[in-house]
Amino acid sequence: MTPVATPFFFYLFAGMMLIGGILVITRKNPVHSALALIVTLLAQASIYLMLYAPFVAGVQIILYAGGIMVLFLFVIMLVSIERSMKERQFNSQRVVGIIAATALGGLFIAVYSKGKDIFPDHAVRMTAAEAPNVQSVATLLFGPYMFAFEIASLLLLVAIIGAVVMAKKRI
Amino acid sequence: MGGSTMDQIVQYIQSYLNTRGLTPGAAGNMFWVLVYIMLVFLGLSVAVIAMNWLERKILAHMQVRLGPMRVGPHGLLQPIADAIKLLLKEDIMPAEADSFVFWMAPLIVVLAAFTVFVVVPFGPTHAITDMNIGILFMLGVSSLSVLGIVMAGWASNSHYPLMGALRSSAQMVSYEVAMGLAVVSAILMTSLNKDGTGTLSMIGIVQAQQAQGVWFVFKFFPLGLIAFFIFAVAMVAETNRAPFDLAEAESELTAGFHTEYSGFRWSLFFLAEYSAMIAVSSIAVTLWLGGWLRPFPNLLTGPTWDQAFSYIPGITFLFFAATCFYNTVRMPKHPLFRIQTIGLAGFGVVLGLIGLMLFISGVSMRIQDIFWFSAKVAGFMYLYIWFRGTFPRYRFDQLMQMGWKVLLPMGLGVLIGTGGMGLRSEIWNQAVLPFGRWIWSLV
Amino acid sequence: MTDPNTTLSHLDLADLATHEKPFLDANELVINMGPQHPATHGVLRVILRLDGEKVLGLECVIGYLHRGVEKIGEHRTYTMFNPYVDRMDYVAAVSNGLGYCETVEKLLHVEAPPRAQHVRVILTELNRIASHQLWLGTHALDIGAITPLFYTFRDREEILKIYEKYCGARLTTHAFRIGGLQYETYTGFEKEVKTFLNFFRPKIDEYEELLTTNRIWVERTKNVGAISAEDCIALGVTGPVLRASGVKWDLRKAQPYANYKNFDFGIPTGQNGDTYDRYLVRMAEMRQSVRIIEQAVDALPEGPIMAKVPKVMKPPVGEVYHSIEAPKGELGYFIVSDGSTQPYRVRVRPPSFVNLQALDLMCRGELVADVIAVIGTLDIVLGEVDR
Amino acid sequence: MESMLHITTLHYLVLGAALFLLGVIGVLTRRNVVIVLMSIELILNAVNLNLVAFSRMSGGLHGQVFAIFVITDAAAEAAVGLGILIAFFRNKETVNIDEVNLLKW
Repeated sequence: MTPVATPFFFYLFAGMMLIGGILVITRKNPVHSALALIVTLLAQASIYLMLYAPFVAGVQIILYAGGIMVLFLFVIMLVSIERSMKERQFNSQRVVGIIAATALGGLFIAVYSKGKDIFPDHAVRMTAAEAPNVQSVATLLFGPYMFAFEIASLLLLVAIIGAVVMAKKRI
Repeated sequence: MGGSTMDQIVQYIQSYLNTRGLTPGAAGNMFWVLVYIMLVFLGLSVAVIAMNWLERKILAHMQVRLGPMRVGPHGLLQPIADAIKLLLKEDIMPAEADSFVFWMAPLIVVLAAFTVFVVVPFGPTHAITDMNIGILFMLGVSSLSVLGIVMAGWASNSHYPLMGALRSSAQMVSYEVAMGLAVVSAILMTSLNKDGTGTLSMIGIVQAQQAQGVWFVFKFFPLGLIAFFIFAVAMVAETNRAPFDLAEAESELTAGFHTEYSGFRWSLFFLAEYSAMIAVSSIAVTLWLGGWLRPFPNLLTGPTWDQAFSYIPGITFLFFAATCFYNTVRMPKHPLFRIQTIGLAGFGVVLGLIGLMLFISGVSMRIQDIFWFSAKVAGFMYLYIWFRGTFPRYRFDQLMQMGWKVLLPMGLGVLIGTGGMGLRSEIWNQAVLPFGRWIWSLV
Repeated sequence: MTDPNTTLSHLDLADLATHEKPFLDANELVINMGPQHPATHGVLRVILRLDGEKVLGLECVIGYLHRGVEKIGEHRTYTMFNPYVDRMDYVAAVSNGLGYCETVEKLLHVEAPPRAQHVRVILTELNRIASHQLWLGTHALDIGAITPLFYTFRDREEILKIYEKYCGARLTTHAFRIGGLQYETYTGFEKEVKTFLNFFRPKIDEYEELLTTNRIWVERTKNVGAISAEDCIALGVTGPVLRASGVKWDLRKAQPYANYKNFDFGIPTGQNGDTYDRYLVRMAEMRQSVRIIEQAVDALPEGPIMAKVPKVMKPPVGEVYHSIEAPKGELGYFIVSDGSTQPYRVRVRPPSFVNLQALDLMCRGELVADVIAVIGTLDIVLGEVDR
Repeated sequence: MESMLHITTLHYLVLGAALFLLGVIGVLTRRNVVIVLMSIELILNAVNLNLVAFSRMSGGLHGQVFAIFVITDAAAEAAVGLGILIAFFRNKETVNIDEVNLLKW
């Protein structure tokens, strides 16, 4: 089950991701931003599939697109967005911010152009990732990364309690 | 040159037929993938139309009335008449609506509802493709439909749809948790084999049931049954059907998130609702009811039983045909009913011919899997209609309570119980016995 | 979210301004339910102030079905006005007619003959059953159970058939006349009523089987829209709503009219005054009505059906108030006569209108879905509320 | 042109970097808290993309496991962030991040 037409799909999904990302940070209406972000996330899930990471792709769809983004949309509907849409959208440090981001981009370009030789030149290697992905990930997750896994569950518990405490009117 | 290209194409098409036991997606044959997609889409559309008619008729008979009787014999053409009506209706968009989001919402819902059928296994090879993450993909994509619902509610720029959307999204997100736990306990059961690895692949799950010789609903009785029950409740909530149809509670929110939709767009929501029902029922059938396996595949083995069970699809269709002929005879003998009578008889003849075709041994062997799968799904569809005819509607807080305080703890309990039952010999040998010996040594 | 106030008229805005707004609570949402809404039983308009789904308060806007029935009464003779009262509570038209006829009879100092009284009781109690059936069906439909509606309509049809045979009309029957009845009962009337009773008794069990122990139904109705007996009395709420709160008040027993004092029947009451109790009370009332009808049919006397009433009615100068126990509560008529052929003033005390005033009290703190349940349980008919 | 048609790890890294930059620009310039939170999601996704690409390059699955941890983290972050947002909105009736300055000296 090798991916077909890899370059075509890579550029298609990369384009979707970038256009989605640009829309996220430029739209006035947060709902539109959220929808653009969903496009980005789904395109990224497809790219995960191309990278032989089906389990991550599945988690991306079910958790990010189906869970976190619904939470975002939910909150956007709870808070009134009418007023914020009429206001100025970018803050006063926007020029500085864009300059800093450009500098960071320059850094990226410098690093990648200097160090492109250390990455494999042609198509990425065929690896053990061909083996049933879910089982291998699970072996890692519940083997070497067991402690991290438990910490993550603790983090989620803390987040649940934190969110409830924060959002509830009266406890 | 042209001839050889033709040959190549023919060879490409035929090459799939030689790959035994692979789905077209797994074999990587684009032609057959497209054919399967067309077939699934066609079958699904027919199923939705049939479901529309059946729901009206069954519900009507539960409620001491007749249901549609005018369009075609016994209202058989009513869904088609409705479809034509919906297509011809004016497509209204509220003036203040966010037109792009309003336009996108039904598409997303329909896409999510149809995309899940990519991995539904109608038979060991009768699936569009078999994914390593099959069940995860199904749950993930079906959870995307909530986005469409939220978008529809928000874009309508009206209070009732907004409240419907909020209700619906909260409901679907919270019932997904219980649903996921139930699914995980079934997946855990697939790993109870020699090498101890389970699978998320839909086909793999059914094959695990075949290998273990038991439908998961009966495994570790009553654990499998409880997990199945949790899933059955959660799936009704997930598809916003009665008694969990708060999102479109007619008496409270007029029509919930699709209040402002009309005509074709509304019919897309309708289509999505019914195909989502079929989709979640397929998950339930695959996970707990043995998917495409015929009843008692391990108990009643042998060629005789195989032969006997292969007749059942044909017999079923012949029974339907006989019902049609019986009702043809019962039709009023009035000139006005002549066309309807002929139509009903014709329908019966078509059903009978299909039934006779199913007795051809090659066809019946191929069609059996699909028949058993569809029959099980049809059982769930009847359950949906039955619920709708029987139950009042839950209130929102009660619904949430049910999801978080009843189903979720139950799901966790079943998950732990399944794990414990699966590892019972290890637990006994490595934990209970050493502990007992330690206690014994202390004494 | 748009500004919630844009949907309201200036009148409502002024009204809303008087409500105290919680400090810095941006979550208050005002939504408009009706007059075109599937669950408001006609053209009731309810303006709900919500916090999320919780009801902070509500206001009923009525008058969409106002036809000036009381004013019409001042320009018709006593006889001519009789059919108009059927149009108020159109699902219990017979009870309305009974109330009006008895009021005018009181004014004229005539009394209907015993046979007429008996037939009146039979028809009125049948009407009570029909009204409760319609209430049950729509109430269950509001809560989401669609099937009981068809069951109740199937059985209500039998009652309407009896009406049709008796007086030719099914809904707005105009069954009674001042001083008695116009028509003698048709042949086989008693037998048909008895057949109906035998047919209907198991049907009540059927309804109860569908709902009474249904978990979802109980959860949806128990402790929903509870109202105390004191509040009921303070607001003037009557009928099953009052009885469900534990007050044993039924005009058929308290101030017997027609010849109800000759019949043996109980007054079902509840304890909690919640929606479930009101449901139980109404179900029990149907059983009691069956009992009354049975006794009345068995003891149906022979004799005239019309008292001596002048062709041109000119009641003596004076005023009279008479009330009966309609299916929905106390239905009262206040008629002032100036000695002419037309009443000087007709005032109707409709049970639905008074009961509706309790809606705000019953709904505060409940959820939106409960508002629907409470509107259903109050059993209002907008024709009667708006008159 | 040849390099355009062979998708190497570098392609994924450049894509990740671009997404990261978009996220940074969003965080630094937008005033709406919701969109700032979404930009943070963009940044986390860019990181995830790199992790998975590296995992593909090195042949192991450790990168994918890390990506799963990052997604978990993102879920926790979104929940708490949106909780804070709701509390903030309830107090100030705005979603403007410039007005979150109670702790500013």
